[in-house]
Amino acid sequence: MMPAALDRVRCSVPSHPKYLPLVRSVVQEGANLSGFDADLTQRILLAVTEAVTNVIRHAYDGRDDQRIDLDVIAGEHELQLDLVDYGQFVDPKHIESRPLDEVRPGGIGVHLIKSTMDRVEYVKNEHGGTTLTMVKHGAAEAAAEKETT
Amino acid sequence: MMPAALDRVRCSVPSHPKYLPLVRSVVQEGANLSGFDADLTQRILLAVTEAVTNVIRHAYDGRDDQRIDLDVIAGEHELQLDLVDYGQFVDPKHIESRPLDEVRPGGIGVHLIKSTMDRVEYVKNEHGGTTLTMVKHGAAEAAAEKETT
Amino acid sequence: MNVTQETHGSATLFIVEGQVDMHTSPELRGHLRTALGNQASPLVVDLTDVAFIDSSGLATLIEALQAVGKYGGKLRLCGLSPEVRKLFDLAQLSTIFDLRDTRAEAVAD
Amino acid sequence: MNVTQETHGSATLFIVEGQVDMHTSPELRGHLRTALGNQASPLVVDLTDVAFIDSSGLATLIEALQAVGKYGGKLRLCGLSPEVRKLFDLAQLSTIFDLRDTRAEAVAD
Ligand SMILES: Nc1ncnc2c1ncn2[C@@H]1O[C@H](COP(=O)(O)OP(=O)(O)O)[C@@H](O)[C@H]1O
Ligand SMILES: Nc1ncnc2c1ncn2[C@@H]1O[C@H](COP(=O)(O)OP(=O)(O)O)[C@@H](O)[C@H]1O
Repeated sequence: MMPAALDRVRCSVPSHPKYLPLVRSVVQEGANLSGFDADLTQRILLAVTEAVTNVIRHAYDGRDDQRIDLDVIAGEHELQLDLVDYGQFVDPKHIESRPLDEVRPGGIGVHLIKSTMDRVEYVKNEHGGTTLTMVKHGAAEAAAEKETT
Repeated sequence: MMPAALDRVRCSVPSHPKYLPLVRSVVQEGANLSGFDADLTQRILLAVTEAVTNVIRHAYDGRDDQRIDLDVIAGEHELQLDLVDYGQFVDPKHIESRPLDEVRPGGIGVHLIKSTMDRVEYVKNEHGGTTLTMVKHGAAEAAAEKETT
Repeated sequence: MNVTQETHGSATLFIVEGQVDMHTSPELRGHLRTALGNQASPLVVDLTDVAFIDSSGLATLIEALQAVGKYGGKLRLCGLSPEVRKLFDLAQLSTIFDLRDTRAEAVAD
Repeated sequence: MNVTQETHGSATLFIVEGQVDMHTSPELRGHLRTALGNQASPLVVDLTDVAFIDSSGLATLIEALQAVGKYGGKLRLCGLSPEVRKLFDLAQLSTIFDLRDTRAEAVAD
């Protein structure tokens, strides 16, 4: 028998937008496990939706049959989401939204991700694609952090 | 760039019962994608819960840190669920519920799985554990099948 | 899952909300055990707000039924949604349990 | 997502329900385009029953706002839940759009 310990939820979905509700459901359950309230959870669902949408659009150029991996690590007061693609890597300094005062359709996804999550990190992974790590602290932990700083 | 095509949802969760709602959420979204109605979906959620519970109890003897894989293949009017464990394999002919008229707590999970799903198959997998394949046809397809037979 | 306990006349009522599965049924069992230890009767479980229940939930209810039987008490269930009722049918438990339509009926003497 | 279209006096009302994202916003865009092609005004989008909306949903609404601007028409939104309202704030769109509290107010001349 192989040892098969696992400490997180791993999910892979095809890069078709029809899987976005499923991705949100997984993240919602992760946020529940971490004890996040409905408000915070809703914000995280927005961030992960923007992130997956960007993978489909930019890493996979709209191809809908490619693999997207999502790891959900539901800590006690912290949720970490690792989003892995096997597509085109772009220098993280080019991953940036438009200025918000220049109103036009699109171009605000990255802004929504960064304004929601406490840590946002794009790195090149071993598959040649991008791993986006997003971390959100729970209300309790965020408050404790503020107190000690 | 590696080709990374994917045609299904793959999920891995630790064998802790706290992940049961997450598993149900994934399957619920799969059932939505296959166009299943609320009644059928509820039955499928019951079957997958019983199946995962059995993996935790019988394949992993209650250990809660082991890996359980679930593949969800959401066809147009058919949902296939492949449940993979890395635990103890048991001859499928010993996987059977108690007689229903002998009322006692427990011992009806396999009955609920089999009375819900159209195909239920336990086979030994390459990891030495069990792969349980469960298929449910949608109402439309089930009706069409009846007509042609 | 959330369990609330209330007293209605001689009845001890448990209102169960949410999902009952292997993860949460031990907590439901704990609530019931305390009342069973006190030989409460009738014991009423309201399932109206149960969104999901599996065989571990049923097992918990069967245990309670057998326990009240030992001291001659009564267990009643109410608020079964069509899906929950279907599960009781599948498990051939609909005739074993005392199923009531409404909570008022279930807590009455 | 589900979109229902109604006429209220001179107003063309779209009631949007469910989840608006990259998968469903093209359908919302399609509904709006037909009305925009007819130079309808005011165009009202009721978001009361929107459970989720992302930046692709916002993009669709910005497109509609720019399109009505071209023919001197009006676009109004109503029924923003606190979460949806928060998204409009984050995107700095709350002052760009004509946001109304109630549907009645939004469809009035
Ligand atoms: N996962 C990604 N891979 C490659 N480039 C990305 C990725 N995410 C975002 N980008 C780049 O960052 C830009 C800004 O993204 P965003 O704010 O979401 O707006 P939009 O996607 O609508 O252009 C994109 O136009 C794209 O060039
Ligand atoms: N995944 C599994 N691996 C090994 N044995 C199993 C598995 N699922 C079920 N079994 C066997 O089948 C029996 C009947 O299962 P079930 O009807 O779910 O009742 P229970 O699990 O309450 O005993 C179990 O007691 C066990 O011996």
